[in-house]
Amino acid sequence: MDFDLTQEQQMLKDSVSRFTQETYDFEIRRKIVESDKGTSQEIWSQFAELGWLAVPFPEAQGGMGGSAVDLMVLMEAFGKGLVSEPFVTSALLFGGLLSQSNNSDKFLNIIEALIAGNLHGSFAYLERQSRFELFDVKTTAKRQDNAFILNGEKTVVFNAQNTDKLIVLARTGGSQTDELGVSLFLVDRDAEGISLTPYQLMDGQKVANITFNNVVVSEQAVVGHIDQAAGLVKKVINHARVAICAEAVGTMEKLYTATVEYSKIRKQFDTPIGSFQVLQHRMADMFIEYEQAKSLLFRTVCSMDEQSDEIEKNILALKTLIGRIGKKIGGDAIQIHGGMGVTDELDIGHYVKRLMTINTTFGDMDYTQQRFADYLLG
Amino acid sequence: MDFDLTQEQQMLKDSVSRFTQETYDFEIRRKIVESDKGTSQEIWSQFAELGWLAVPFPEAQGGMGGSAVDLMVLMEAFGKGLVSEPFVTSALLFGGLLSQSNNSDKFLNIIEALIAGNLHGSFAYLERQSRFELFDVKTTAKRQDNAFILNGEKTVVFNAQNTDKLIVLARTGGSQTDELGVSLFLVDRDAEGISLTPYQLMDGQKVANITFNNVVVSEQAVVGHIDQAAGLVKKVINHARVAICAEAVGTMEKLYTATVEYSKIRKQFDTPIGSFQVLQHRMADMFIEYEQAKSLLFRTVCSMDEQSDEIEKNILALKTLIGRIGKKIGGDAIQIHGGMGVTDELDIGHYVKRLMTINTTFGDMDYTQQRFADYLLG
Amino acid sequence: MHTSFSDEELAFRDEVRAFMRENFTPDLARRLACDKTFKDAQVEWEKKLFAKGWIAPNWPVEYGGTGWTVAEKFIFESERSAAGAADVMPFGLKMLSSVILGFGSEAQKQRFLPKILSSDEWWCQGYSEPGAGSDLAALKTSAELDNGEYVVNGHKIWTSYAHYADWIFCLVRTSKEAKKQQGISFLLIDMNTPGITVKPIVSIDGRHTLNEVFFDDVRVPVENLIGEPGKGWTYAKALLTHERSMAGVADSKRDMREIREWAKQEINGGKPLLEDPLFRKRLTDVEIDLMALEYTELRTLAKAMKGQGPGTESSILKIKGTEIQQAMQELRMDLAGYYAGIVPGELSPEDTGHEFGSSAREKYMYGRASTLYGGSNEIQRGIIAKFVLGL
Amino acid sequence: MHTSFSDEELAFRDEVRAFMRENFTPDLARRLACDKTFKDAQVEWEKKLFAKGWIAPNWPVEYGGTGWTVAEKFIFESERSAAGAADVMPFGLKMLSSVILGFGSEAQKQRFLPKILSSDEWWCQGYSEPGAGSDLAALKTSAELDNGEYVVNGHKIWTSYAHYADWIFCLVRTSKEAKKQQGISFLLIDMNTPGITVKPIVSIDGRHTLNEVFFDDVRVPVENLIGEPGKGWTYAKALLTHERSMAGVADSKRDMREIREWAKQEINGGKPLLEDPLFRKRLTDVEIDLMALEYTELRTLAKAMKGQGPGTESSILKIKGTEIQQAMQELRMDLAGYYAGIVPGELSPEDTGHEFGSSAREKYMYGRASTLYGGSNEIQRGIIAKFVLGL
Repeated sequence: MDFDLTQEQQMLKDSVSRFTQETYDFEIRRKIVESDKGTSQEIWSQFAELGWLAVPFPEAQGGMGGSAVDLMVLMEAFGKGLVSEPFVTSALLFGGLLSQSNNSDKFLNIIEALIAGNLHGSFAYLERQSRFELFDVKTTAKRQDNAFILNGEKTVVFNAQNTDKLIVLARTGGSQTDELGVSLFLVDRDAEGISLTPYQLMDGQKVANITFNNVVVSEQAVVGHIDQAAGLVKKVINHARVAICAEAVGTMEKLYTATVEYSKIRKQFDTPIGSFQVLQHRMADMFIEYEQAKSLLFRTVCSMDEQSDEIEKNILALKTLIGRIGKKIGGDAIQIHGGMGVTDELDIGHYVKRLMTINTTFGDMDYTQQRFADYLLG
Repeated sequence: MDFDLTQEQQMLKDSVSRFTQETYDFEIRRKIVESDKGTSQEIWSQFAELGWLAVPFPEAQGGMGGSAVDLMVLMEAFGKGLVSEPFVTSALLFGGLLSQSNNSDKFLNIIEALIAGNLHGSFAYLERQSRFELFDVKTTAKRQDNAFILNGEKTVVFNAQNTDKLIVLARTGGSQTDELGVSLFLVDRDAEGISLTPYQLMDGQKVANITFNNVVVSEQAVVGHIDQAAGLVKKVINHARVAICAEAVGTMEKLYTATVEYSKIRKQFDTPIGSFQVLQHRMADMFIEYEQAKSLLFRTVCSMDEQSDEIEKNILALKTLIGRIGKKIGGDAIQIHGGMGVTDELDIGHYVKRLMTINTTFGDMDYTQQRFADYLLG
Repeated sequence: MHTSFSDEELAFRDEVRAFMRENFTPDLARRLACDKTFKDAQVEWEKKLFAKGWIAPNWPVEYGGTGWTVAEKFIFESERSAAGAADVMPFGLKMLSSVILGFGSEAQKQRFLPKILSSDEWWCQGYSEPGAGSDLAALKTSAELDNGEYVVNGHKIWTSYAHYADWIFCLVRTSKEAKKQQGISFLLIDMNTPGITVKPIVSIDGRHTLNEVFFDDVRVPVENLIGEPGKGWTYAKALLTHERSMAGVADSKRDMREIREWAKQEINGGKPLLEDPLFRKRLTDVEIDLMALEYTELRTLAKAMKGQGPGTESSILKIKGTEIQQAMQELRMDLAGYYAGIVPGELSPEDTGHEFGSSAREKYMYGRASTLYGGSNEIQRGIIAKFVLGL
Repeated sequence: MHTSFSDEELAFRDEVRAFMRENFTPDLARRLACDKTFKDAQVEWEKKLFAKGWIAPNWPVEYGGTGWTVAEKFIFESERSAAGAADVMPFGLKMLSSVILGFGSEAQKQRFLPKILSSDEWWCQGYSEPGAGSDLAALKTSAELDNGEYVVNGHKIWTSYAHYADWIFCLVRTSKEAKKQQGISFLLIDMNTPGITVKPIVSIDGRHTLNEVFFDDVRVPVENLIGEPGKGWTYAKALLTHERSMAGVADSKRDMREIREWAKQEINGGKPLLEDPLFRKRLTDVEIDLMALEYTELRTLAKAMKGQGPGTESSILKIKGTEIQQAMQELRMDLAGYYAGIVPGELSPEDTGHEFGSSAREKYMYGRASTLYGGSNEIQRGIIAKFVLGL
């Protein structure tokens, strides 16, 4: 038993941390987030050069074959630095679907471009009515000769403004909420029949609702098995859940330490507010909860790397706990920062908004807790 | 709008308060509770003399025709004084069923004896499997000529050791959990075929499981309508819920004030523990929650006296809130009392045990909250 | 003990209800919700109330008040809120006016009250400073006498709607020698005076209501001082108590109705969220707290009808009121799911796919501050511990 | 980063598991649960562990310790707990022994350790006094030198199992001049010495484990003093830290399994409580916290395997460990419903109708104290604020 990082992992951590301090500070991030595309090709190229984009891909596909722990180290450091580049979307969702599909061989050139930082991809899976049910899918893909015709609407597609390609989750059979009968299609973002309604999320992400109007995709564009994409989607979403939980742990570390520091400086009634017992205990609780979140994260990534039979259980528990603790730490950070916590100028509020977005993404705490209960208690 | 007590109500309150201070202090209560019967005929006779037993009965039946507010005043003072005499059982449950049944005329002599303090009665409604579902009833009453034959078991019958008569909830039709098909039977506690397994509850109440083995009751002993007792039972239980909630509010008042006083005296690190900010805020919360409980109690009794259409909703909300706040105030009282809170010697623990019993009685907070949700949200 | 209203009160309730229905139109509501049209719409609404004579329930009749009983004031407030109608801007009509009425000169009353009443002059409140939040006694903005005028220098922060205001009422330090709280005075300043700069603070919800206000040798006539120099703290305290006499129960009840409605429409896995057991639990937790708080508020009101209080009840109302509001904001956020994150820009709800997501987030974000203003909940608990529990 | 055990460790785990299964019999468990037979059964169990050589994992091998690695100790503890087997009485084997081993003389080691190891002498702990709870420095029990003996006078309270103990280890004040904590010494006293009176304290759960111990001119040989006079506080502190190095996760996991089992059997309205949405929510809240705490404990253990800590982690383990225990006790109580109230007397579960009601209440009641002993959770939070956060 050992919870230390390897030397390589420590180097990875240090390199992200150096990057977010020296190259990607809060003001630079703000400019990128406020730009039209919401991302920076320059920064993304650096990600590629530093090898970060290769981490999640197997060596056979030109990646680094990183472990769950490696990915955790990377994401935690991203969280601490409030990195908003679409790593999860391009590398983990889009890249993950291609890389882990049974027909990944077909997509090696795309994976190569992803790793090189030359391409962005998004996963279009949500719909207006779907909320947190991944397979509540109305978008249809109808076979026509050697092609499929896509029709329908996908919502809140991450990084849609800046992406080159989409993987679309569509129904090829079954009824609206069936797991059986969903398939994945790779399509150019600019293909004919696609139109975007772009907007922004509170954490700065550029997203869009996308409508598909008789969009023709060839049989070659099918990712994974026809009708049977559910397993692949669940696996990839589960890994992405862990990744954003690791990011959240980094975010929480920043929030609790910044709050403690602020409380030492900020005075009220002539004494630092950090000297009030009630606030001391609240910050002690922030620390304890942060440590608990970190422990469950360790548990989860270890179970993934060790192929234990608790992976599914751990991931559902982790996502739930991160949601709960995120609300607590985020709320306390704002409260203790007083007026400063609710300004757009200070970074605190932006970290909190990212935590809130993470809670919702891939199912919020109430949703995952009920799935956890189903898993554990039947 | 007015939340003051009338002069009569104030007198009632003062008289109970004088009684619990002068006649029924903690040591006397302890002796009574530890006695075989767990109640005192002497004390009970004083209840009668002071007119308290008459409060819940209508004037036409020889009672005082007290309002919901009157009953609240009485119960709140009982709670503050930790009165363990079986007022709820004899006067509100047993007496309430007789008094509010359509055939109450038949039972006037029993009601008279109740008011005079000459008789105790209990309501046997729970069964091993019933938990909080009032009409999960397996005990059967089979008609045989002009009589009924009772068979089955009732559990946790309050005051069973000391009672003279029982009203038994038994099934005369329908299946195990049907509301339709339950009936009420008045029977002597010592009737042939009845046997008791007596024990005690943590709040000092003497209770028993009672088995009925071919107990013969005459048709005259039916309380209310055959097969259709559910409405009467629900009404009486609902009123008893409000009564024990009022008792709980009195109990909470005692607990929060005693805790505040203790914190002023008890020293740690050379200062009274009540000077620590964290404990101050916890006690402020105890006070706030107590006031909230009181407000919802006022809301409920006013709605009863004013026959508003919110009575059912208010009662379910009240029972839920009392459970939640009771746990909080009870837990904090023990915690702040430190070691003293967990001794049998000090009254604090006994108040807490009564609060805990109240939470469970007639459905605990989780149960009533779900019924509240059903009522409010469908 | 009873909770009924008299026939006259019930008739009054119907009158208010009818007025709200007729005058607070959906169009007005829409314009109030939009930053660009907010001020004009607010003035329009206040002028309707002014025309009806209902703009200032707490003022004495001779200055334009309504002469209502405590019960009538409560009924008005409940009905306004239940109808979803906007409240008046509080700075002039509720806050400053109570100070002027209590401590101002006759000349000040004549000069300022009529234009507050008619909403022709808008006010903002200059209390907080970067180094003085809940602890107002630490404030540094100075006003020094020079040639019959005060010369004001300093920096106020968190000033709501300063960018719309014609005037600001300020706490300023007029003496450095006196003990901290005794050197503070209450000064009225025309926002058009040279030397005043207003700088927007963009809130976490992306909107602009807060500001910083800088004073650089701003000259203010001495007749704009309220009462005596050095007593500003006393005047301000009277006002702070006033600020906390209601818990916003009527607003919260309306919000809960909306949340229930939305939870009926929001579907997950084919079932409305209103049928989701966890959501039901969370929703009823709040509902039950609110049912209790409504009566805590009524108990306070009943005391007020007898001319008592509000004393420490106001701390309970503040703490529980804001906790309930935050719980509702969280429910709303969680209900909206992904759509709570939407920054809508120029898009309509039809485009983004959700009717209440964005407003849910704005309320949530802005609401994080509600346990901070007017004395934080920590300070309120301290007040209860000291003055109620004697600790 | 990995969580796997070596093959040797896995083999050891199997050995422990087998030992527990064979030796901790249902009959032993039954006798331990009954007050009348408790002490004999506990001694019987400890003698089995003694015979196996597993009674004192933390002692040096030369005094009878096991020589286990940190991982082996952890495995032993987890398996013992998972099997539901009783722990040893901590007073001699865990607490006093660490003080004697660290600070006692060779003569004291020879005299006391063997009988602790064989469970032939039972100890109790005399720290708390009526005026000194978490704040031990305030204690007043005095020991004055007279003719080569200490004469002890005073009053200890909350002394667990004093009525079973042969000896008591006490903190006593040997100097009144020295600064508060420096006048305290660590003294071993034979419970059979004249002048000692033990008075039971009946707990809120109706049982008797706690006592008051009165000392009235009790004469104690000077050779029963540990280390130097005036250093008792230092020795006691070393021991307090030791007390908090585990969070009881293994016990809590076993309890959760039981709770799930009972929730399957408890029916309401025809459905098991395990299907009740609110119960599922509460149960999984605890389950998830516990899953995290298990790894917080393992992280502490991994540090210990490297010879570091436990430092402030022990405060996290204490706070979260007791909070989880209390949440479980509450679940258990609520699960039992009416039957949680039963004081069973001589009745069997078949008579009263419920298997776990009474024990649920006892655990709950006794558990209310778990956030008090060993330094209250408030004090633990203060430690984190000071030593971790630097506040």
